[in-house]
Amino acid sequence: MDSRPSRFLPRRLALGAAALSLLAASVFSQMALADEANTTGLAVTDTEVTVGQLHSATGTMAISETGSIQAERLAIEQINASGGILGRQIKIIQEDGASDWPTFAEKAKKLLVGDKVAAVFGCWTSASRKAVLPVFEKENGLLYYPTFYEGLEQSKNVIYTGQEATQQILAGLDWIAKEKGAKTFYLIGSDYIWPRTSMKIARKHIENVLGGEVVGEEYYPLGNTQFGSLINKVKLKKPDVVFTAVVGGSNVAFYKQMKAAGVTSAKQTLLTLSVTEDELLGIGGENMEGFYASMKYFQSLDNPNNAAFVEAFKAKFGKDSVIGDVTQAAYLGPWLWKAAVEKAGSFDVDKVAAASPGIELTTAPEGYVKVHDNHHLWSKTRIGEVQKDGQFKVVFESDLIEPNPFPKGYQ
Amino acid sequence: MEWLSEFGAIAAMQGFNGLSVFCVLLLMALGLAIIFGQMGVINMAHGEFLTIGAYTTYVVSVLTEQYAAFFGPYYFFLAIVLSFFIAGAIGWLVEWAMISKLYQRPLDTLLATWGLSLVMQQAFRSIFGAREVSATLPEWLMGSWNPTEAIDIPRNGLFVMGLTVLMTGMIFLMLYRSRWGLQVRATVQNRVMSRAVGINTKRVDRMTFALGCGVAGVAGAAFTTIGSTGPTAGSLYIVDTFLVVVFGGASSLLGTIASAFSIAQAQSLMEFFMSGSMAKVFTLSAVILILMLRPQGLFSIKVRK
Amino acid sequence: MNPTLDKFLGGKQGAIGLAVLATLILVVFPLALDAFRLNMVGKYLTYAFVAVGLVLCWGYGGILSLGQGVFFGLGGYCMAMFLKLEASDPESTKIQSTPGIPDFMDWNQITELPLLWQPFHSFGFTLLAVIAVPVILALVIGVAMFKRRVGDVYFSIVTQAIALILTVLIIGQQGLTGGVNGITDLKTLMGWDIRDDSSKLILYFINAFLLFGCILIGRFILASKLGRLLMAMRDKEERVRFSGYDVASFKIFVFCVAAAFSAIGGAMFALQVGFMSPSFVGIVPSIEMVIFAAVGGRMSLLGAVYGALLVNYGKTYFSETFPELWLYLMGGLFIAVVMYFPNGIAGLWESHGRKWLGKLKRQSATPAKPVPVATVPAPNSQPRELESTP
Amino acid sequence: MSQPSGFKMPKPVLAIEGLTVSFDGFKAVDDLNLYIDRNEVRVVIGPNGAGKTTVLDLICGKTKATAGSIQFENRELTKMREFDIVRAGVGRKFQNPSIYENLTVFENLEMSYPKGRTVFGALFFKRSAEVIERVEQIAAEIMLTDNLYLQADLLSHGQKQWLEIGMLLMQDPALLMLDEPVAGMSVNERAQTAELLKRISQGRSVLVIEHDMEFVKSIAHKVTVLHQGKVLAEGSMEAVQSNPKVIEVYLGH
Repeated sequence: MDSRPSRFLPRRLALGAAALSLLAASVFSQMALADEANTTGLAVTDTEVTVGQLHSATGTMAISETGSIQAERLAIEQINASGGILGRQIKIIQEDGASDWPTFAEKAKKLLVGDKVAAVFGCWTSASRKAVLPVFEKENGLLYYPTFYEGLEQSKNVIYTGQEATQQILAGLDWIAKEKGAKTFYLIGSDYIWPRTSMKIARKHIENVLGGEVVGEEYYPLGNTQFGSLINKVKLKKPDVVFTAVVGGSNVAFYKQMKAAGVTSAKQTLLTLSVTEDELLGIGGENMEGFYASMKYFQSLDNPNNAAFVEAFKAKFGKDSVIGDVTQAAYLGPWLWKAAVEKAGSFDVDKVAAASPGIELTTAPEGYVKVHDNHHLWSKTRIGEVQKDGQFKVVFESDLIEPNPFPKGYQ
Repeated sequence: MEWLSEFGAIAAMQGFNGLSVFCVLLLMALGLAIIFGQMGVINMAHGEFLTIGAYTTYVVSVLTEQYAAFFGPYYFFLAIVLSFFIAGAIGWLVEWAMISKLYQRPLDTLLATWGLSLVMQQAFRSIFGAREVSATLPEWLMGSWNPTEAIDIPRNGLFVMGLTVLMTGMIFLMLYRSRWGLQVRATVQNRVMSRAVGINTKRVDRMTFALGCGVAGVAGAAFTTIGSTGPTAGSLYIVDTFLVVVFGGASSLLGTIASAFSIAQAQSLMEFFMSGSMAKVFTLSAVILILMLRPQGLFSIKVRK
Repeated sequence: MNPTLDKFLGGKQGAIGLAVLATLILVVFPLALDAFRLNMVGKYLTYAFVAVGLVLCWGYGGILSLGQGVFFGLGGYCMAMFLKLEASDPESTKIQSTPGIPDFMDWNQITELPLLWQPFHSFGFTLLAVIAVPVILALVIGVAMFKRRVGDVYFSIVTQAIALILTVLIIGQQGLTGGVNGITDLKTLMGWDIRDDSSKLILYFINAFLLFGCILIGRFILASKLGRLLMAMRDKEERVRFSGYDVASFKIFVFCVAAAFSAIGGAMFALQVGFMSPSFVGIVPSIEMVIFAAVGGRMSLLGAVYGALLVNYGKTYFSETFPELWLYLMGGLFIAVVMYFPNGIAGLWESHGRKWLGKLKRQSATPAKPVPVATVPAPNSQPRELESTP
Repeated sequence: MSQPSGFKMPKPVLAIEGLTVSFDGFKAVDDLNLYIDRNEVRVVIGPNGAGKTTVLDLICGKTKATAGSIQFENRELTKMREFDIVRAGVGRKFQNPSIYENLTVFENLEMSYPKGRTVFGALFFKRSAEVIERVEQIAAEIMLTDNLYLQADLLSHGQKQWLEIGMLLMQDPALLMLDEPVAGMSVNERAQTAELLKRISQGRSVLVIEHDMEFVKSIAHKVTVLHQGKVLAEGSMEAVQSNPKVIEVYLGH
C-alpha cells in the first residue's frame, strides 16, 4: 500500500531498460568467453559449467521424483570431487516443475534460454517429458530423462537413461513363460499412456511370439482405490500370470486388496513393471512377497559398482533411503553426459549429442551400459522377487538388450 | 457342475465386494454426512481428516514396533481410538478458528476448507515426507478367510465392515437416543428456537464438527488396511465421498446409507462387466443424472416452509 | 457521455480502473518483461478469463461452479485439435505407420482420423467450436440444474463431479485425446509459427484485447437490468421469481457467459503455451481458478485479473524460492481471503485504498494533475510485488 | 357451471376447488373450495397452522398441489410455473417484507416493471420516460415519493411493507395477495395501509391474510375462516364473528 504512485511507472521503465542492457552485456561477455569448449553461448566459464535440474519438488509427483533429484545431485557431487568436466566444476540450477506440465515447459525454457545451461537432468512422467520436448528441440537443449517409459519417441535432444518398453517387457515375459510355463495372462494397468502402450506390446508378444493367450486386459483410473471386482475377475479367469503396470496411490490399494483376497504368490504368479523399491515402501513388502518385478536395476544387485553407489547414497541421504530403478537411471545421467562431453571435447549441445552414441559406462551400478544410436541405452533386464523387507531378490538377469523405441510388429 | 460351484463362489465374493465397497463409502461419508446434515457445510478438508487417521495409525504402528513389540497384534485398536480423538480434536480447533466464523456462508466455508486442505497436505508432507508410508498390519488383519475351498473373504474387508456397522450404530444411538442427539436435531430444525430454549448451539455445532472429523479419522485408520498412506491419499476419496453425501440428501443418515449402498453396488457391478475407467464414468454420470431428476438427493423429507 | 459507452466503461471510476489495468498489461509488462516472462504473464492472463467469468456467475449470480476447468479445457482442446492437425501434415509425420494423423493416434494404432476430429481441419469451425462446445455443455448443465433448482452446495459438488468425469474420459480415450499427456507439440497457426518470440508477443496482445473485450461485456451485463437482477436473485430469489422472472433462465445465461469466457481463455492458453492436457480440466485447477477470483475480489471484474496475476506470480515466485512454503501460503491466503476479506483485493482497495488516495489528493496542491498518474497504484499492493518480476 | 348465454353472471376471478396438499401424510390444505370475485377484498383468517400461508403458496405456485384445481381467469394455475402465474396477473407479498435492500426505492420498483423480463429483454432494458413515470406514479400511491432515491434498507418497517406492495402494483395484477401486510406496523401506519388497500382494490381483487381484527374489519368485503386446512366459515365479518364454530376454534382450546 505504500508504493509511491509517482515512482511506479518510471521505475518499471528503468527496470525494463536495465533488463535490456543486462541482456546486451551478457551477450557480449559470452562472446568474449567463447572458446572451443563452448561456441554456442552456454553458461560455461573457465572454471564452471552450469546444468539444470528439472523435477517436481512439490505436488503429487514429488513422491516419485525425490529419488531422482537426490541421485543426480550425488552423481554431480562425485564428478566435481573427481575434478569436474574438462576441468570445470558443475554448478546446478534446480527448478521445480511442481507436478504441473506447463510449469515444466516454462522452467525448461527458463533453464535453456535464461540460464543457458549446458544440459538438463529431469522429468519423470511422460506427460512432463512431452511438455518439455518441443522446448528442448526448439532451443536445442540436452535432456537426460531417467524413467522407464513407453518408447515411441526418439529425439536428438534427449538421452533416455531408463529402459524403453520393449527392453523391460519382452525379457520379463520370456522369462516367466519359460520358467513358469505360463500360457495365459491377465493384463492390468492404470489408465494412461505408459501402461496402455506397455500392455499393447505385451499382448503382441504373448500372442505372436510366446503363443500364449491374453484372458483379460483392464485399465483403472489413476487414483482408483477399489479393486475388489477386478480381483474377482482375475479369480474367475485363473490366468497363469497377472501382468501389472499400476501406479501411484492405486498401487498400494491394489496389492493390499490382492493380499486380502487371498491372491498371494502361493496361488498366483504376478509380474509387475511398475513396482520399484520406492513403491514398496508404501505398499509394504509383506503385501507383495513372492511377486516378481521386471526392470533393469534393483538395489540388491550384487556387484562392486552398486555396493559403492548404495553406500554413497545412504551416506548422503540417510540409511533408511531406498534406491529404485529410476533413481539409478537418474544417477547415470550426469556420468553419461560427462563421458560424452569429454569425448566431444566441448559442451556444445550438437557436439555432445553427436558424441553420445557409443558412449560406454562400465562403472554403472546396474553394470555395463552403452548409448545406442537412438539415444537409448543398451541394458540388461533383471527379474526381482519381492522380499518381505521391501527389497528384491534378483532371480534372473538377461543379456544386454538393444533399445528399440519403435518396435516393428509391436505397434 | 464344478463350473457352477465356481461361478457361485465368484458370485459370493463379488457380492461381498459390493458390500465391502458399500462399507468403505459409508465409512468415509459418515463424518461428512453428519457435518453436512447439521450445518449444510461441505467440508472440503474431509479427505485430510481421513489422512490424519491414516498417519496416526502409521505412527502407532512404528512406535509399537520399536518400543512395545508384544503389543503388536493389538495396536490397531489403540490406533483407531487415537485417530478418533486426534482428528476430532483438530476438527474441534478448526471449527473454533474457522467454521464458526463462517455460518450463513456455506459456499465460503466450502472454499475456506479447501484452503485448509492445502495447508494440511503440506503439513503432512513436512512432517512425514512426500513418500508414501506403510503401517505394518497385524497378522490377523492380513489375508483372507476361507469358508469353503473356493471362497476368499478378505479379512480387512470384514474388519472394515464390522467397524462400519459399529460406527453407524453408535452414531445412530448418539443422534436418536441421546440428549446430545436431541439437541443436534433440534438445532438443525430451528436454530433460533433451540437457542431460545437454552441449547448452547455453538457447542452443539462444535461437537458435531469434531465428531464428524473424528469419524473421518477412524475411517482413515481403517483404510490403511486397504489403501495407501501419503500426504495426498485423502484426496483420492474425496469426490466419491461428496457424491455419496449429496446423493443421499442432506437431511438423513438413512439417505447416506442408501446412497452409499446404491453407488457401491452400481460401481462394483459395472466394474465386473467393463473396464474400471468406463465403470467410473458411468457411475458418476448416473449419479449426476439422478441428482438432476431429484435435486435434493435420494432421501429428502418434504418440508413445509 | 454516451450512455451505452458509459455502461461498458462503468462510469468514471470504471474507466480509470480500466485505463490503469490496460496500461499495466499493454504497456508496462511488454516493456519491462523479457519474452519469457511476458509469455508467462500471457499464460496467467488466460486464467483471468475464467476468473472474470466467475465474478459474473459466482460473485454476482451466487452460482459457485467448481468445474470451470471443464470449459477452459474444452475451449483449449478445440483449439489444440486444430493446431495439432496442422502440425500433423503427412510430410512431418512420415515416419508414422499412418502419416497425416496426430502422433498419439498413431501410437494407439488408429489408422484413420476419427470423425470427431474431421471438422477441426477448418479454422472457422474451430473458432465456432471453441465457444459453442462449452456453451452448449453449460446450457445443458444449466437447464438440468437450474430449472430443477439445484442450488448452492449441490451445484458446486455436481460441477466438481463433472470435472472429474471429463478428466477420466479424456485420459481414458487416449487414442482420441492424447490421454494424460494431452495434445502436445503444437507448432503453427495457419502456417504462422506460434513458437517464435515475435508471434508470442502478438498472441499476448490478442489475448489481452480479448480479455478486455470480456471485461467490457461483463461490465455491460452488470450495468444492465440483468446485472441488478442477478444480485437481486442472489439475495432474494423468491422475490425475483414472484416478480414474474424466470430465475433459472438468468442463471443459465450467466453460467453460459462464464463458460464462454473460460473457453476463450482455454483456447488462448493452447495457443500461447503450445499444448493442452487434462490437468487443466480437473478439480484442482477448477478450484484454483475460484481462488483467483476470490483473491482479486469476487465482485470486481478488474480485481479478478489482478487476482489471477498475483496468485500465479506468487505461485511461480514462491515455488521457486520456498517450495516448501508455497502450499502453506496459498492455503493460508485463501482461508484469510475467504474469512476476512471476502471482497479480496478489490474490496481492500475500496475500503482503504481510496481513502488513502483521497488523502494523497488533498495533500497535493495541484489537483489538475493528469488522472492516470495519480491513480496508477489502483491495484494497490500489486505493482510493488510484481516489480521483482524482471 | 353452464351459464345461459346473453345473461352474464359475474364469474369469480379465482376459483379454487377441491384443493389438497399433503406433506408426508399431513394435510395442510384439505379439499378446499374458495371463490373470489372481481373487485373483491377477501380476508382469510384462522389460527396458526390453519393453512393460510399454504393457500397463498399454492395459488402462486410456490407449493405444488396434491389434488384439486385453481382457476384464475379461466387458466389452470396448478400446472403453471411461478413466473407464468405472475405474468398471468397474480401478485404476492410475502409475510416478511421481501425487498432488495441494497437497491434504491426507485430501483426496487423498476425491477418489478413488467418489461424486460426475458434474459435479453433485461440485458437491453432502457429506463424510458414511460418507466420513470410509472415508478413515480406508484411511489406516490405508496407514499414513498420523498424517499424515491433512498436505499431501501433505510426505510422503516412499515415503509418496507408498502414498498413491497408497490412492487406488486408495478405489475398491475388482477389478483393481489398480501400475507399479513400490517404486521409490525404502528396504529397510524395501519390506518394508512387500510386506506392504501381500499385505493388499490379498485379494479382488482385482493386476497389478504391477517390477524389484526380491527384491520380486517376496516377492509374486508368478505371473510373466510380456515381451520385445519378447511373452510370453517365464510361471510361478512359480523356473521363470521358470531359463528359458534369460529368462536369455538379461536377461544375453545
